[in-house]
Amino acid sequence: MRSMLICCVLLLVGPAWLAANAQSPDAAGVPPPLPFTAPTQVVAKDTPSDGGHAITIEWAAVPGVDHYRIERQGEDGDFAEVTTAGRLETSAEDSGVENDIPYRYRVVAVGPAGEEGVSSETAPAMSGPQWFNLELLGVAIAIVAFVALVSWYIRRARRGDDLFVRRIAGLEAVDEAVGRATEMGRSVLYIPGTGYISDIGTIASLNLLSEIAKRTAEYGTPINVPNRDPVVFTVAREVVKGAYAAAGRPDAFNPESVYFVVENGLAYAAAVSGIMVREKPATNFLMGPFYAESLILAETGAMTGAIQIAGTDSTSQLPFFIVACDYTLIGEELYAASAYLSREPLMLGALKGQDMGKLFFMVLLTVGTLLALATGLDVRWILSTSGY
Amino acid sequence: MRDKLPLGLLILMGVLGLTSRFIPHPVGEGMNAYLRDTLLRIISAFALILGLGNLLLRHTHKLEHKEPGWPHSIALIAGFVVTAVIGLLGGVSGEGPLPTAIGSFKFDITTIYNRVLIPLGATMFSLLAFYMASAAYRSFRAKSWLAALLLISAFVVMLGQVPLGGQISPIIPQISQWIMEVPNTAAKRGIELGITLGVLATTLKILAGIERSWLGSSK
Amino acid sequence: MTLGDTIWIWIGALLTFAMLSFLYKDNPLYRFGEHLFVGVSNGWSLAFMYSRVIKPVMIQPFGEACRIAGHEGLKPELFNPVAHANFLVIIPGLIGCLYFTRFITGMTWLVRIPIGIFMGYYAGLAVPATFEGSVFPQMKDTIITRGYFAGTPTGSLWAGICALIILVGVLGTLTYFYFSKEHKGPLQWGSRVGIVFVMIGFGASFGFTVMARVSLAIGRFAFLLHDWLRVIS
Amino acid sequence: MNWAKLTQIDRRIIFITVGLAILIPLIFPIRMPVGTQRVTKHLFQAVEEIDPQEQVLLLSCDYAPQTEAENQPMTVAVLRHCFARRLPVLINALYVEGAPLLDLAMHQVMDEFNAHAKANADSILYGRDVVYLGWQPPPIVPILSMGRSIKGIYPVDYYLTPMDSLPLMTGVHNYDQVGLVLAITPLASPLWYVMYARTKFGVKVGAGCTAVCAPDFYPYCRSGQLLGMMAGMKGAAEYEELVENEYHPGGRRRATEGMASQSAAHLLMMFFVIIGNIAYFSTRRKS
Repeated sequence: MRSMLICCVLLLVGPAWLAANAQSPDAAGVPPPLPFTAPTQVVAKDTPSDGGHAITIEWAAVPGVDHYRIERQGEDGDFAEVTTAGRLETSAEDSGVENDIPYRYRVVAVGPAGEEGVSSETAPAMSGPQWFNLELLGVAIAIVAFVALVSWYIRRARRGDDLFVRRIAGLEAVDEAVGRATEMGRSVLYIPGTGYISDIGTIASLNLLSEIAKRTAEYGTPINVPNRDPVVFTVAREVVKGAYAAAGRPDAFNPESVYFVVENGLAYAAAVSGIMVREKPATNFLMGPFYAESLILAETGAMTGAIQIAGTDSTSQLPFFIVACDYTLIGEELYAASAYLSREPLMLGALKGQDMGKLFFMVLLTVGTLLALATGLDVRWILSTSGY
Repeated sequence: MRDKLPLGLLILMGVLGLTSRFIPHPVGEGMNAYLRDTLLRIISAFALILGLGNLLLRHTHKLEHKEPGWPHSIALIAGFVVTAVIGLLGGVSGEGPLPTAIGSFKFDITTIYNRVLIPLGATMFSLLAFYMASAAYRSFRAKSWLAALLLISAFVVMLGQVPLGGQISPIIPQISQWIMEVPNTAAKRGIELGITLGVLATTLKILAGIERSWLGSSK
Repeated sequence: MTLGDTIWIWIGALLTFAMLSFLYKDNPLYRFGEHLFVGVSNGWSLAFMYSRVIKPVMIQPFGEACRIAGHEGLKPELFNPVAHANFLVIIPGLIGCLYFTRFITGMTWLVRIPIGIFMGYYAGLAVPATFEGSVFPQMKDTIITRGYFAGTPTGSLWAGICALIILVGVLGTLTYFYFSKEHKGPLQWGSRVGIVFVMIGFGASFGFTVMARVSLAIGRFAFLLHDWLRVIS
Repeated sequence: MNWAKLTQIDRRIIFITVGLAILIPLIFPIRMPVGTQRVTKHLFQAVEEIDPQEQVLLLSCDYAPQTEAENQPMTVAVLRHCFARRLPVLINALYVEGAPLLDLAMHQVMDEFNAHAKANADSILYGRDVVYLGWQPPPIVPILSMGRSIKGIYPVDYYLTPMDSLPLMTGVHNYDQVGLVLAITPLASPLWYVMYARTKFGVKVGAGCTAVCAPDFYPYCRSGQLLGMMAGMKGAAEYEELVENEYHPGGRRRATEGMASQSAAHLLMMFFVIIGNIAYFSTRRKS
């Protein structure tokens, strides 16, 4: 019995000893590979928030590792490499799996000299598709909150609550500008932007047009509305007609005063410049989205000595309006102005909702920074989404 | 009906588009891929017809009634017809049956594009450089301290943008770069956040069916 | 250079001058060039759209489906919307054709159907994308952490100060565009800071726009000198 | 001096001075060092970091002839950079009116490289080193759908060649094989890629844009959503110089050529603003 045991030990150890001795001359000077720590806490699970066909494998970092090899057990029971991960990574994804089939994994830590530490195999994991992307929960909450905010204020505005909007510099001048045109016996020129009906700037501009047309109707001052877009033109005509009716002067509305010019931007600018030079309107309103040709309009208007009140949400054109016009509504001020003058619940409510959004932004930025600087706590994870 | 059917479709498509990002499930992905790649692609291709039809109708109308400037409408219609015929029959890369060259003189659609469209389009926009100069001289005024600040910032950036600025002093391009990367970034970020909220509010109003100006009526 | 090339370069040069003549004054030559541009560009778009979209995406799959149906009868796969050859591609085509109703009196309202489908899907896509791709990351980047000042490869005192200036600028700009309160007291100061940033930012845009416009003129002059006169090489 | 009279000067005289300021430096060029902005350097670096064995660069353009002078030199410079590195390139057009410009740029740079190529391996071959995917509308469709399958949305290339017959396309399926999307634009297409493709598919995005939209992109460069940017003709000139200094591909550098004219024209603009304002303030004081 004992001799059998000795035989066994010799049989097992002998070749190993021989082998080790046989290797040693070749590996002279190089230490033999050390047994390498195997990765622990290896877990395989369905990749969350995806369309299926992927399993995520996670493990605890192994010190001194060169890279990791992730192996999946095949049908024959053997493990084969599916992917690798760098030394700083502690997770990997196998995106070549079938849904609803259990797979086992193991992670092999590979050292700088090729030494390996093999983890124990994981519990089986199955992949499957999900119906909701949890990584975007924050985005979903933000959308719902914003919708709630805007609809709440629209409801309040419709109920007739007094929603305060601060005064806007350029708007104070509207009455004065229309009055001046009346005194001088000249017309008012209103350019509703060079954009399309789907632009928010155009919608805001048409709201403003309605208010300004009411004033020209009251004062009996002629108004001139050249259009670049045929669809905007048809709506603008309705708007001015409606404004004259609302001011109690439907008879004073001249359908010829709202007209279509030409679609090409430069040609439009040339034609309207011609109108400015010939008719010398006392006041020019340039409201709405504008493109490159805005410069020509603003310059010609400035040369004719008209009071110019401009407003646009096209940020690249704003600098030229600011230096060439008397008053400029900057970006959002254009939206605010149309809500301010029209008191239209839809616009007012939306404006209020946006304001609350901005307030929230300001609070988040301030509090987030203070917290981060004071406590070292990084609060930016709240704003993390999948891509960033 | 005339408002409700399009509005209903808009809301349905809006909900599909809005939820598409949140649903990773292949069923949702597949449906959205179909909506995008087939439905939207074909519809958007036809959208060109709307603009084209408007344009051609107006210019044929102008021609018929000999409205002022009607000879130019001939140039427009002729340009359109010739290019479209060569493109449709000769093929965009010469694959069609119509021959597109006489000896060394090629008149395939790409040549027409390169030799006619590029000079016209590029020159049309280059005119703006000249108007910019005239506006700089005649109407860019520091009417307020804010406008003055704008012009000073503009001067620094303009000098920093051209090699001359670096020749005057190497610090000018650095200041200009700092203006772009710090104050400009702050201002643009603030404006963008505000405008984004405005756009989102309008988009949501459109999707909720309470903003209907897109239907093309004033109310 | 062949004779054909020479002819075309002369045409290009003449068209360039026709457009430049607008600087002297608005004239028939410019008007001609402008109309020609609109005509040719629409002709090009139509031809290209037909050969690269309508034909391969709609007509060919439909034709293929007809061919298969002719040979093998109506099979259910021919009604599978994602198959290459299928009859259902005709539906988006028909919806697209509704754009034509714009020109048919009494049926103009039908044009709203494709517009509604198109706008709805786009508007829907844009909402989460704007939050996820613009609002969230832009906000995230504005919040300052200690890492800005030191501790990271990009952190330094100067980087921290710049980040602080950006934060102040963003807060000020948002205050300026806050309409729900009269701008008095701290709000007034906030909005003043904001408008200073806004003006510096617009100054930057102004300077860049000058470069953009000049670039286009340089491009045209370089064409005349390089391709037409061959003065510069 | 009668300032009031000075402001009434015929604008055509101003036009002529601008014309001369641009023309003279073009005819008698003075080379001045362009300098490099950080954003341009970052973009160059981002292109350098793509491994040609693993990934390709997607050059996505949506400019038309109107801004050809600003955008086309960018496309050419980036193509030179990629070809010099043997980095495979996919090109697509997001706007129908600009599609042939990309064909033009691609053939120009291919010819430049093939003019001094000695063997097949040195040459730039269509289908192996570069593929022009073509144009499919509307822009959002290719931007989103390329994340699923590039061949799905571009079954044939610009020249109607089936994708399957192009060797480059055998290894390129979707954004996973795209190391960087470089969007060249007079509008906002880099932001579309940032909002729709980077979020969902994680693909990296860089920009080449006209100077008009560049100031609006700086916040996105800072947040790292755009890896880098060529801002206007100056940015294009910087990139041209970076590529030339690193790889010496030669060829005409249109943006660099224009920088002397830019200097003169900018100086003139500033001069005009100053004179105009002096006149404005002196006449205002009198009245």
